[in-house]
Amino acid sequence: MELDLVTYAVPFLLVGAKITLLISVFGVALGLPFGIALAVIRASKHRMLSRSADIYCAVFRGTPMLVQIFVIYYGLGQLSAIRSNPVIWWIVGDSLHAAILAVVLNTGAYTAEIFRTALLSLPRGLIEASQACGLSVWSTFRHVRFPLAVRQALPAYSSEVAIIVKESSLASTITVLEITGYAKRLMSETFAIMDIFIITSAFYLMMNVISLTSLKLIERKLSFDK
Amino acid sequence: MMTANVLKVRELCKSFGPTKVLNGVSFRMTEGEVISLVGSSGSGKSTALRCVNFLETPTSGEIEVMGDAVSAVVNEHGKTVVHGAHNIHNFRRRIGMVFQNFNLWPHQTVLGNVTLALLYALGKNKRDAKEIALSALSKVGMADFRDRYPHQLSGGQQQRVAIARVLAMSPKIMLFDEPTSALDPELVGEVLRAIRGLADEGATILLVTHEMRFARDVSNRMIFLHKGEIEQDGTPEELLRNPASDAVARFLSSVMPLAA
Amino acid sequence: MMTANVLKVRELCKSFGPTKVLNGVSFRMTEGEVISLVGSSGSGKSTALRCVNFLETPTSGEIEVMGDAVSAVVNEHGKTVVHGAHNIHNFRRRIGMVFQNFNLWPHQTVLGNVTLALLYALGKNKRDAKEIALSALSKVGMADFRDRYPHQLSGGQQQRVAIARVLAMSPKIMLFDEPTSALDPELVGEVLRAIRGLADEGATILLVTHEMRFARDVSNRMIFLHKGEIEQDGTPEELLRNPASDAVARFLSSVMPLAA
Amino acid sequence: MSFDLWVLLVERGWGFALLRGATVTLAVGLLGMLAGIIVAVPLALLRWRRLPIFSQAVDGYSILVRGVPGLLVIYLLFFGSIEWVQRLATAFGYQNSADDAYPFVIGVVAIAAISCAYSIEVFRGALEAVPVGLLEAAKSLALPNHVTFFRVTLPIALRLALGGLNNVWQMTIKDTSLVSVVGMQELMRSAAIAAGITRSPLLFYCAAAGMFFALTAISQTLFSHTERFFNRGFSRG
Amino acid sequence: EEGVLRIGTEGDAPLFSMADADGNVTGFDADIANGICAELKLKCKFVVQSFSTLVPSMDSDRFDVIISGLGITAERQKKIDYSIPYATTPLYFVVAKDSPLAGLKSLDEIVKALDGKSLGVVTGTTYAKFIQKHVPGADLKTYDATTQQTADLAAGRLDAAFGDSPTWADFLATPDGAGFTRVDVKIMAMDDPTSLGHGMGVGMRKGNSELKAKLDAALCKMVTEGEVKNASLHWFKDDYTIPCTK
Ligand SMILES: Nc1ncnc2c1ncn2[C@@H]1O[C@H](COP(=O)(O)OP(=O)(O)OP(=O)(O)O)[C@@H](O)[C@H]1O
Ligand SMILES: Nc1ncnc2c1ncn2[C@@H]1O[C@H](COP(=O)(O)OP(=O)(O)OP(=O)(O)O)[C@@H](O)[C@H]1O
Ligand SMILES: [Mg+2]
Ligand SMILES: [Mg+2]
Repeated sequence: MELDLVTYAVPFLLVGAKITLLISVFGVALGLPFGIALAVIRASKHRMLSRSADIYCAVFRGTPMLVQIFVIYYGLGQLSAIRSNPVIWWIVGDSLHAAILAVVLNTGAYTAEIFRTALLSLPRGLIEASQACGLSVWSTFRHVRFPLAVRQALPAYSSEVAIIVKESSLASTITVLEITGYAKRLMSETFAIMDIFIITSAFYLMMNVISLTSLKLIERKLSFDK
Repeated sequence: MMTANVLKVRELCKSFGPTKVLNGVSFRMTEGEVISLVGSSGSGKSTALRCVNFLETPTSGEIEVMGDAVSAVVNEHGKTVVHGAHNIHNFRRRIGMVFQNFNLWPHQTVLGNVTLALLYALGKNKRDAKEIALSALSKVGMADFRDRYPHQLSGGQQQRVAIARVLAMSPKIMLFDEPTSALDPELVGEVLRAIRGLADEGATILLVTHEMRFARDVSNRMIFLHKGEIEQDGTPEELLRNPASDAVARFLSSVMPLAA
Repeated sequence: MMTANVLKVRELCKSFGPTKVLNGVSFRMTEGEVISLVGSSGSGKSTALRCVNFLETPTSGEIEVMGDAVSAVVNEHGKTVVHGAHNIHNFRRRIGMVFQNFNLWPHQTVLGNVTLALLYALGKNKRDAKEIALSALSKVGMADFRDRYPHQLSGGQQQRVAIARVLAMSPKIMLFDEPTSALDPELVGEVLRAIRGLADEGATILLVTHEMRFARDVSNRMIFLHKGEIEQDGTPEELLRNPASDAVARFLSSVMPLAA
Repeated sequence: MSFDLWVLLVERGWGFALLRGATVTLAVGLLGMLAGIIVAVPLALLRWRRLPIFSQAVDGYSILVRGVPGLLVIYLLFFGSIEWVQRLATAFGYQNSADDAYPFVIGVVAIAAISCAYSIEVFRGALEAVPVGLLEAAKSLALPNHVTFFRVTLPIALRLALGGLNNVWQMTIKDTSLVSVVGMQELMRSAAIAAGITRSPLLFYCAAAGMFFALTAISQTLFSHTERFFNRGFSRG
Repeated sequence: EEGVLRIGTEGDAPLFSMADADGNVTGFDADIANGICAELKLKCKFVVQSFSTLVPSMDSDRFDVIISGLGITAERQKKIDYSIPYATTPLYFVVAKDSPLAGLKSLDEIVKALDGKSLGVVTGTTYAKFIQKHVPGADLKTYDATTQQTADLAAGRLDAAFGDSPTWADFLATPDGAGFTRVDVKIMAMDDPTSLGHGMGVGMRKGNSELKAKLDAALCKMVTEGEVKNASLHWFKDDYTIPCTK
């Protein structure tokens, strides 16, 4: 790999990294609460609600994110009703906003599955104990179910964070210039496909190593035994 | 009648699938009363306790706590319908429960286990909650362990924390499911004193125990449960003197040959 | 000496971080002997039991089971090194244990819980394993529940299955951690008979219990543990007549005012 | 419109092209997932047992593969090995089969490598959540290690792992689109070609999404059944 | 394999390289390829792959040449060798009919008018480089495929789009394209060869001078004998041939 290629590519990719980071941060900051909310709805006894949340998750987990991002950006963009609604158009019309929306909707579905199983695997007695103490449904969730479920879910969720970081690259298909967006330009310019690709991957790897290790630290911090 | 009925249990029935566990259990408790629920293993004691605060939904029957009632009725399709479900949360705020297997929250320290409900069910502020919690922990000799996690405690220590968790809430009604099973005799004596003290302060206590001596010492009344039905209900002396059936007699004889 | 020492425990020490839990515990057991380990909550009884079959690695000390020894030694860096670790598996084949909190496998039925070790640790065939399991379950009155899952059982029923799981293995040495804590008096009597029967057949039994009456009736010797040290070791009569210390006296007085 | 659809999907054969793509997707996905799980279980065990060097190696592998884009994994595996393999195959006189079968093999290997890394984390988390007491009970009964593992640890851990594995599978089946880089026309690539040529991107991408959804819907019901099976003996919390 | 020329191509570029449902390739690129094969007396075997994998695949001998409308640039020549250029398509800006840009007459005017406006190009081409150099003030958006670029144009997210004339001929004929028009400023590769290159060439692995010589000869013959012109006229309704200078 020639050094001048690296010095040429890195400044562009650094600019892209900011956008990748932005999308990922929103993906986690909005996707996590959204996913948890979905998980709670899915585990709730309200048939209608839990059914619709089930379907939502099935659809968003069952179809490729590339298609989701296309439908949101190109598909909805074709409808004049959406183009004329300023609020919706603010979200869908702008490629970065649309990309964030797609990432949040998608990760929400996966996160919901992770938390649903975590919530279901909690020992029943611990929840009964908090009910018996007169804690409200919300307090039970906030102080017993959620903290226990988080510990259970964290290993799987850390994978999901890595996925968010990588899937954010699909934003490049709707013109967002994040890392992959720049990488594509650089590739077609230089044809140094492999080299650019390896440099790009190093960027993703770095971001993910940071996020995975910090999540592992949180995991260790939260564990109450050992 | 001078004292009002604090807890009324009417015709409580509970089945798990085909297994009938409770079969028309009814009793009443007045303020400050201590009832021991005794009976052989599997007779339905824990289930009865769990039905009282609706951790287990009864198949049918009514529970009335200080005037609020929740009832379960079997409808024409054979399904159980609950009336007055909005009272369940009220029930639980007035009823405290110590579980047979403790159910301490593993992610909270001893102190956290005791303060949690004080903070979020009773809305105490942090300082008060801590103070109340520590005094409850002291009562069971666990104040020194406040920063341990449950898995770092011995069986008896866990049980004492579970008791302190309920003591701290000072609920009107308390349900204890074998609160002394993991305790040594000395501690049993202390728990006995603590429970008596609560009753004297007006709390109403329903407890399941296998220790007849303890049951006799602590309670005003004893209810003997057999195969999901009340076989006898009376003062400890009555039960010991005039057992209503062979089952009661056999059960008691094995423990209290001469005590009474 | 006529009967050999089946179990020797020498200078057993165990700390959890800074907390010293066992502090030089030594005793020996001969074949057919039943020892009750008594002491107040948190005195280290469960820990001692768990160290005997190396579920907990002692900080230092030696355990010898029928001639095979495993020892833990603190090396110059302050770390514990285990010698003879290959014997641990042998130990466990000869030692059965009933846990304070049962530890039944939730995904196995009652029968599955009892047969699993018969099939795969003892290599019995299915038919024999089932037969042995059912006879062990009958001994504790649980044969009718063979197809239930643990969470469908009452506390006492779970405890009885845990006991049956060990009985079925008929190990040479048995460790019981409060085997009657969830049992009613009638069942306590039955477990007592079962344990005596095992001892008569030559099994060596070490049990932790809080029920002094039970301890007195079942055991040849009693060991009183206090803050991780043996305070007294002798026949039940000795302990009751001549308590070695205030702690022992206070502990025993609360239960057996006149029994002995 | 419906006429257009008929022409596009049937007369011009794009529908069948998509179906052909779907079979490639399914084959690569299933084999990749299966191989991934088979490798992941022992690796997760090494990690769980905290075996000194091994568990660091497993951690490194898992972080590396989860950390880089899947595309790089397959690029490196394929373009890094193809020359070498081709030389080997030609030496043995299998020029053609190397050409035709190799991309498929590498595709499966790449998908397996990726799904394996994710499965390791799922299994590790599940293993760590198995209550220690249950394992102690097995130890105290002198169950041999493999019996403890297969009869106690695994059934309990699998129940906890199921949701995570489901997620990994859903991800894996869609990751198969990566194999298009080694020249295999799986579902997404078929859709992309159809979209480009017919200038109906939305139609074909949605059709592909529909097929993916059908595949996952089938697997979803299987998972639900398995979940129910593993939940026997547990009261729901 | 003896007697076979393996050709890597995109397969999803309308008019240039179009794979049908059965994997047969047609289009301008395919005609060029078939012409070369005929000249060299070889059998053509097409390998359809996405653009970004073409170069590494050729490097690892998945095929011998790339014929996929590749623009020849100095930058790219560091990685692969090219044949002589055989064709080049003129490039145009496309804007909405009612846009103020519609009537502009020179590149300078366009550059000024596009300042701060959004402008779409397709990646895998040399166009992005050109725009970055000449219209640095524009908000450049890059697309993976023409269909996406035109979709965004139709959705009103783009003020202008830049691309080759066949693409626009194709798009302006569709219903979506009805509201748009070409800006009448024709840009040729020769206007800025450092960014736009020297026209389309056949790509091959570096250092194979024997193959290059054969290809160059074949292409030169096809150009001079009008075969390329015919293909161009057939697909693009226009002649984009670059004369063979050798
Ligand atoms: N993992 C641990 N970390 C720290 N301390 C521990 C841990 N496990 C046990 N202990 C402490 O060790 C002491 C002895 O515990 P052990 O379980 O042996 O008591 P015990 O005699 O069985 O009591 P009980 O009768 O209440 O079951 C207790 O004070 C307990 O708090
Ligand atoms: N989920 C369940 N499914 C089926 N049967 C159950 C279930 N829970 C409890 N039972 C049965 O109900 C009966 C009563 O159980 P319960 O726990 O109330 O007994 P208990 O009187 O508390 O006994 P113990 O003194 O042993 O704790 C038992 O025979 C038990 O097997
Ligand atoms: Mg009970
Ligand atoms: Mg203990």
